[in-house]
Amino acid sequence: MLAALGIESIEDLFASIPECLRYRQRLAIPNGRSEYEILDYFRARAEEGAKGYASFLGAGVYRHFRPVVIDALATRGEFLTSYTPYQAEISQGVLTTIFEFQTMVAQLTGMETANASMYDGSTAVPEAGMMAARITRRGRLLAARSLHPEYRQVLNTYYRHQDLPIETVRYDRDSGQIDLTDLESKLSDEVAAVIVQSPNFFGLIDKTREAAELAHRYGALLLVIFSEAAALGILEPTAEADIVAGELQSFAHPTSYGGPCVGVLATKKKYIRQMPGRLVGQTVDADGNRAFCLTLATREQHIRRAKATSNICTNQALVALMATVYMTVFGKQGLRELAEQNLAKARYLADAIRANAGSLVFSGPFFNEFVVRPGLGDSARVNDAALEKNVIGGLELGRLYPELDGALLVCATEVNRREEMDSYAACFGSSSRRI
Amino acid sequence: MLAALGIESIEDLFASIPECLRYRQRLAIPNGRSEYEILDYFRARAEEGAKGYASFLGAGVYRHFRPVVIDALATRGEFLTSYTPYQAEISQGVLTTIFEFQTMVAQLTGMETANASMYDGSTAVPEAGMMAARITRRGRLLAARSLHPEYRQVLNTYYRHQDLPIETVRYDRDSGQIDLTDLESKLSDEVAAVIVQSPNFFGLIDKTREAAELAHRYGALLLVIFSEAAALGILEPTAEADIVAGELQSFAHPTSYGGPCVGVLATKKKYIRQMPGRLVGQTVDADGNRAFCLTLATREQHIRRAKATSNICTNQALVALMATVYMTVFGKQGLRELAEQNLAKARYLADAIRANAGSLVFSGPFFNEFVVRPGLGDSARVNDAALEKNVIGGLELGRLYPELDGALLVCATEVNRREEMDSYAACFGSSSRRI
Amino acid sequence: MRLASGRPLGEFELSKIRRHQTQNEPLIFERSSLGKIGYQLPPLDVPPVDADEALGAENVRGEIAGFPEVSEVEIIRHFTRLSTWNYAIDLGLYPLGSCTMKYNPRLNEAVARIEGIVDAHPYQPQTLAQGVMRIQQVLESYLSNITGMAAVTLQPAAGAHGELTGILLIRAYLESKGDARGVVLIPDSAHGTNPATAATAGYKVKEIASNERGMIDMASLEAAVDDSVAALMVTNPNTVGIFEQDIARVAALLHDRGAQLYMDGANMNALVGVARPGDFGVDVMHLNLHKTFSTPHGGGGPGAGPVAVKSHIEPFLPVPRIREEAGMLRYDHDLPDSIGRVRAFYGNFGVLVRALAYILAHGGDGLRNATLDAVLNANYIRKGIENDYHLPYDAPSMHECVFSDSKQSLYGVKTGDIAKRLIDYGFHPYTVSFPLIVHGALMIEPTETESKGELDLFIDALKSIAREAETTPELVLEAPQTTRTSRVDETRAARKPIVIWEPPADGV
Amino acid sequence: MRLASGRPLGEFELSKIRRHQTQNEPLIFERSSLGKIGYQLPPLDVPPVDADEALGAENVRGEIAGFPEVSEVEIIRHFTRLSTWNYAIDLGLYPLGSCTMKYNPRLNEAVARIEGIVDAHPYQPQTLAQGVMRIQQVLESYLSNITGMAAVTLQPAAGAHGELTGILLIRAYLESKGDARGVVLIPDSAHGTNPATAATAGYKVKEIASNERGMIDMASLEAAVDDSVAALMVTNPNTVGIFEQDIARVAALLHDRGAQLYMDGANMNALVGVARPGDFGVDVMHLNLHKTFSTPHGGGGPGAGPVAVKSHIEPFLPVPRIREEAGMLRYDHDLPDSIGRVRAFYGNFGVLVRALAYILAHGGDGLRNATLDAVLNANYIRKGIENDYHLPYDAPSMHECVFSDSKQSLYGVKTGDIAKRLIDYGFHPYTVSFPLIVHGALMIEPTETESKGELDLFIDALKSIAREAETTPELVLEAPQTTRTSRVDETRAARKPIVIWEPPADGV
Ligand SMILES: Cc1ncc(COP(=O)(O)O)c(C=O)c1O
Ligand SMILES: Cc1ncc(COP(=O)(O)O)c(C=O)c1O
Repeated sequence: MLAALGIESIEDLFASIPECLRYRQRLAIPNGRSEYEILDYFRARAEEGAKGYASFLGAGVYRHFRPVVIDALATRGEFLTSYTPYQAEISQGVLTTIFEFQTMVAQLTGMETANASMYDGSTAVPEAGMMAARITRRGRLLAARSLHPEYRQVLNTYYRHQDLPIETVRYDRDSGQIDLTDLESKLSDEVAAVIVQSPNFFGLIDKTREAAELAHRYGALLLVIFSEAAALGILEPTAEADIVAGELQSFAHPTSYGGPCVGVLATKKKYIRQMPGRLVGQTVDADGNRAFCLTLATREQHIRRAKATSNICTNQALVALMATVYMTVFGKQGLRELAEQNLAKARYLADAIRANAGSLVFSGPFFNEFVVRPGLGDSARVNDAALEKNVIGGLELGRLYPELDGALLVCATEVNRREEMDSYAACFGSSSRRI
Repeated sequence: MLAALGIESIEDLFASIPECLRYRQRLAIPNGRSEYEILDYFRARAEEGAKGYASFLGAGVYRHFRPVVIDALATRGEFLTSYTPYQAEISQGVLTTIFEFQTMVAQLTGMETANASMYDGSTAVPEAGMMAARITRRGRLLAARSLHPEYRQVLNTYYRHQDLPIETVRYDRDSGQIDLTDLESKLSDEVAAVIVQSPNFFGLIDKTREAAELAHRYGALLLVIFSEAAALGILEPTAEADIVAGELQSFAHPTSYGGPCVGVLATKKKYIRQMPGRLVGQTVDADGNRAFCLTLATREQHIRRAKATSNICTNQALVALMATVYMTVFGKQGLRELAEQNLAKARYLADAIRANAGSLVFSGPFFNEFVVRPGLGDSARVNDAALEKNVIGGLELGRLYPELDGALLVCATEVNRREEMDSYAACFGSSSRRI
Repeated sequence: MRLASGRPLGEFELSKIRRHQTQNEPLIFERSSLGKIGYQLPPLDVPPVDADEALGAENVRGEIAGFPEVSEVEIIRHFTRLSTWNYAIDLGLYPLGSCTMKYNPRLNEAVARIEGIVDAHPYQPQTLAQGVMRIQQVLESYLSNITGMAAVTLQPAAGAHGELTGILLIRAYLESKGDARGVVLIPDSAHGTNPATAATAGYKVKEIASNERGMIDMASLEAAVDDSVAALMVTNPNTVGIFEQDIARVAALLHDRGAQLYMDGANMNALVGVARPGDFGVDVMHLNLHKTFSTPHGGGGPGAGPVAVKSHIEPFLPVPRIREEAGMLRYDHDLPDSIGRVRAFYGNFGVLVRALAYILAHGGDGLRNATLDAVLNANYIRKGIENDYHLPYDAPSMHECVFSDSKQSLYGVKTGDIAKRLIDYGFHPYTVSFPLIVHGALMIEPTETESKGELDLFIDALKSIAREAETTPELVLEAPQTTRTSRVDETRAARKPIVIWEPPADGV
Repeated sequence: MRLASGRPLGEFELSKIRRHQTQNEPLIFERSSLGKIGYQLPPLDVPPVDADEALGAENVRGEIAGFPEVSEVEIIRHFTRLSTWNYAIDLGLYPLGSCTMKYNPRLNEAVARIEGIVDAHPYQPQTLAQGVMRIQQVLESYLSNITGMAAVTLQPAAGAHGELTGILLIRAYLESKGDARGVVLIPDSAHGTNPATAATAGYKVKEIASNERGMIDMASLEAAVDDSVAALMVTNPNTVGIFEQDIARVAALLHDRGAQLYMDGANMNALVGVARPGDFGVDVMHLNLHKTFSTPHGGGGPGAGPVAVKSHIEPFLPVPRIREEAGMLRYDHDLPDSIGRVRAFYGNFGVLVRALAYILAHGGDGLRNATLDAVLNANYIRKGIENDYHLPYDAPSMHECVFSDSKQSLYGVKTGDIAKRLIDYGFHPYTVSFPLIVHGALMIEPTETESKGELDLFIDALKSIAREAETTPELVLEAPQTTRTSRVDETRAARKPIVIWEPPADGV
């Protein structure tokens, strides 16, 4: 090949890089390793983790059974090693599955349209907020304090430099749901949208309908956010919502230390041209057969540049495919039974903890997560006792919610066995003895 | 569908089974379980095993690195869930890979032709023996005592009821290789074939060329058997062999408790019509394009019935595919380097054991396996000491070779780390202390 | 004008286009280029050894001529592209009669790869093999419950291997009674492995003609069973998909005359949970785990052919047997009457694991329901095309239905042509021209896997082809037209066999 | 005559045949039938709960209208069939310019699924997260070594997300200096995410025209950089595949005037091991791990877009940062100047694992060699077709080469048509009509993955198409002819968007 190019050495091809800018050392990266050494390396890292622990962590990333067919299908090279389906004629596989994904997301959320995916729930929220601002041409946002704290952090980062001030709406100290009076007091005709999560960060079904009514009264949109998709199997969608954004990790991906995930954004048909992200649409090919392709690209960065509805390009297609397979496997009946199992497990655990002197902090109805305060000893003690039994307890809320210091956000899903739950609940009692 | 068939219940379709023969109880098999419970069940069984042990067992089943791509490709549904390629037009994928398999086996064994696979090495041997009997129209077989003992057991089972008496040929007590004088003494013009394994069960490169010369002198065929395919990367094939049969597990499959494996049978072109098993041949399709199909079916049971060269039908196609991928990944250079690493590891271990008062029982050249006698204490003590260090020692030969009671067949492959070998070698010393 | 590949431009399009992309992958040997590698090995952590010294120069080979030299991505592409030239259950209906091509759950692949199972070694200490031994023990017990037999060996690697094991068992049993006898009776409808097996076991084969209902003819059987007869090998349901209603009488007759009844269990998918061969008087039988119990066919194996026997045969089973004492499992090698090993180690263990997973997933009732659905599907197809194709035997069908091409052959269209045309309709063909007692047979076994929708499409395809056979036979005779590879010339392949690749003469 | 499916026979063939089998899979919703299930759940081991009571009846939904109801085998077939309608790197050359479609080693998939890694939870105690934290720390250090930058954040989920993070970092830094400024300069050759990002970060975008050599025009830059300018976003090598030779002078100019230099690192596959942006004066940049570091593109993600910065920017990086004390790693959330989080948790962790595996497999020298091969391949293609297609800029190409369709458009053949025709030759097309500064651009990036053989076939295809454009343009204009799906009507899709499936009006 060098001969064909009439050069001596490949180095010659880099002549256009000024000598002074060339890197003359060797990278400080050890020599290449064989796949067996690399597997060993990562297995060693895995041993430094929590292998074999039971866990009651949720808080935005959930442990659920994953049908083996998901990986069997998602690892097929045709899906794994293709890219954004720019060339529809040889990308109908991906395009069709995304179209199915969009449809299922719409069916689940009760919306009329959904996009091809966002990075994750935390980034879908600010995108939805900007979308609301474009629609309403307004510049204020109200976000419930019970919105996932890390989602709120991301929201702040995104908006800090746009003139999109965000105000936080309190939650009711008893119910743990949004404080409607506080919401109303903060609403005005400058507010573009009210952002409410349900189930909220505390695991509680929130008052989205009431919030919608208030928001709409002031001409603001209601954004409904979710981080635990499993709840959608049983939770009545908020028909009044204008945009639904959230996280589908529960339906697709292992916890994988919090990523990759898959964000969704669904809305009313009338807002479709304001949506961020890729959209797959139905059309026909030259022979009149049904076909799919990327559409409404005029919203997107590669056409609209600075005026685009978002800067997103690569999204989370493969995780969206996994979610599509998951939703197909569970289907109509399965998602319902899954949700009912989560409901039952969480209630069993809550009761068991109560029986060990723990008390629920909020009175609102919860799905598979709840906030609890140990009756004796503090949350740290409880979790330390649990760790000794190879159980990872719930999330200590102190750092994220100072007012909830000493309380725990505890999650139980269908994967948590009764014995595990008994064993963790016992720690609420046991830890007391150690005071 | 019942309506279409005009029946009330599916049971009606079983009317042709006489009432008295119907099974009216429920099977004594527990109710169906979900995939998560089944995974748990087998993980529990796995915990009752030797997870995380180092091992120096070989003796016909070998531990080798397996490139990740093997399973990535072999689990593609197109390969995994198809069957024997009877319909060539939609089976070119499997047919082409088998043709490649046959070619690589021939290249490795130095033969002119090879079949699509046999069940395993142990069953390939009697098939080869019967083939030799057909070719020579003779009825005696001579098998080296250093042929894998379980292969010899299978040979006996197969021949017990055919008039194919087998005689065993001694091995030389010093070299561990076939005793040529004993061989010659047992040769006669009634002998159809001489069966020699190389590397033999003791891991020794055997005297196949000398055996061939003797066999041929008496008009008998020489059958060369191997159970450690890794040796083929460095071992000069026996050009004088008439049939080569063996086991390719080393190139394809994890030890998997001894199965599935993949047997091979290669021979001279002139014997092709006497071969057992499937054969894939090259041809063209109606458009003149190269194509492949099953061929010489007239040898096989579905055409020849009682006169077939073998009763084999289903073989080991998927494992043969894995082996094909493996051989492709390692290729010309890789198989050589692999063999050299095995050579080096085994010698290092042998020296380390010698340094701990162990002694090699045989003087012949060995590949990655050798027979050793502890200098102090017996083989059981050595292995018990090893188990305490999570090391599974070599095979105690007493049960299979009474004359070698107290000796161990020890194998080291590229997967055995130096520290593991040091740790096992130390047991030969340490165990002494415990006498 | 020259092309980069050196070919004249005119030729070009032939070289890559063939209906659609990735359809022109060469053989891996043709892809090779000097010095390319796709393998990786960790650096050697012990001193290297000089091969010539270690083994003797005469024992050390030169390079393996012609062996592949390719990169990893070329390997992935090579086999991925080839895979797309293949049909499979994962792509659609695969109604190969007698092969029971049912869905292969992906779970079973995951299960068989669990660490501690997939890396178990057959010689590891039994104290460290309790798990893998338990898997065998549980599977044996379930299979004997399903077959109604006393004991099961898991050693045989496939159905035919199971047959051989079974006939050797019968031979050993009869020998122990004083006379191994010399003849095995086999119905003319039997699968080729049956006679081939009997011969391999050193028996002479005598064929029994089926009667006009496609079943064993009691009269000719009566006549055939004398004291030279060691056993009858019967497939039930038989290869015409019909249940042998006289099976109990057949068994009685044989036993009266000191012979044994062997049952080929390849068609157990019609019986599991509904009827048990043990109750028919069967003495020995095999199962095909890759059929009835859904372990992947893998392009032609690996399979597993466990053999189930009545108690009088048990002492003769292959060594070793698993015994349990105080919760500990151990191998018993001390079996003086055993026929010995039929395979090294413990059979196709990985296949056994998958089969057990399948059984656990279904449970007893689930297995029975699968049987019901399998028989329902076969009869639904039978009903769907009975007006379009000739049904040689009208006895009720079990898990498969067998038609003949006699109607179509009037127009010169044979079962083989219909099969190829089915490919154009997107299906794998049925089994062609087996069983031999049906001239021009179409042997169709849908299994319980298929939905009504897929069955309807299949029925429609066969109806449509029946019509084509009359109106446009050439369409059928020239099929398939829609595949990468058109009709393959099998005669030519056999005439001058080319079974391995050889470098082009000019050494290029 | 009626068909089982109820359709008249005439229609039939349309329904299943479409070039070859499995090409007519309906949407999963159209496959559904009432009551079918493909899921499994273990029995509930705690008392069931009444949903209405637990949540309040008003919060409990009815059934999810239209949601799929299918069996497991139907699921496997559905997605397996769909997958066969897709092109992929595993099937062949995928020369999408600017996307770096290189081979994705299967090893990395295995690594990312190791238990203890794949099931780690972001909130598990840090004492039990040392391994996953170490993976991040090591990857950060390698990436800063590769880029020559002081620090790296792994939080951004993709390139565009990294750009946003980077611009926000610059903004925060400038603010800390007293003035965030209002304008970001972007060359007219830039990728669309650059201006979109600047706008999202609240900046006005001013375009800089490239010069006749396809590079930044120093003069117009000089003129444009005033104290309203916060930064210049430059891609280097730029989107024409050309190294910005003045990059150091550009940096100096910006710094003189209090502005920062942002580099879009999408094209780092041309530089790794050969040159480091940190040495160019770049202040902030992002990497696309799914490009340069080969994590699978997955049909459009997930990716990862780590951002590397100089030390003056480090204090502003997103929270949390990993710190090491006495061998223990911990997260530091106490960063008063941080811009905050750009994503929940720790970014697309699973992607990071794969990228680290890729780096470990190559090692420092291996990474550099990959760069050399990538550039060699691009230049080989450039050389191969330079007589057939018009080369708008003759400056040396790095990892990709960009041609224009000006020769072919004389015959009415546009870059989009040539792209579709390439499909008939078995290749995925190049990137079409980007960058915008090249009218009718063909943007070709082969990556180091491709062998000379595959490149030659590709060159031959482009040569052949160039000839077709002259002699038989209709062949090109009507392409592709060899795929299941012929040319797709994208205009129609946009005119009246149908983005979700709806049950046919008649409710069938
Ligand atoms: C009726 C019958 N008997 C025996 C066999 C042989 O079984 P196997 O292919 O597993 O050896 C088959 C397989 O096709 C069969 O259909
Ligand atoms: C030059 C350039 N910049 C930025 C991006 C955006 O990166 P991503 O798709 O990962 O968001 C791309 C991806 O196509 C690109 O080519």
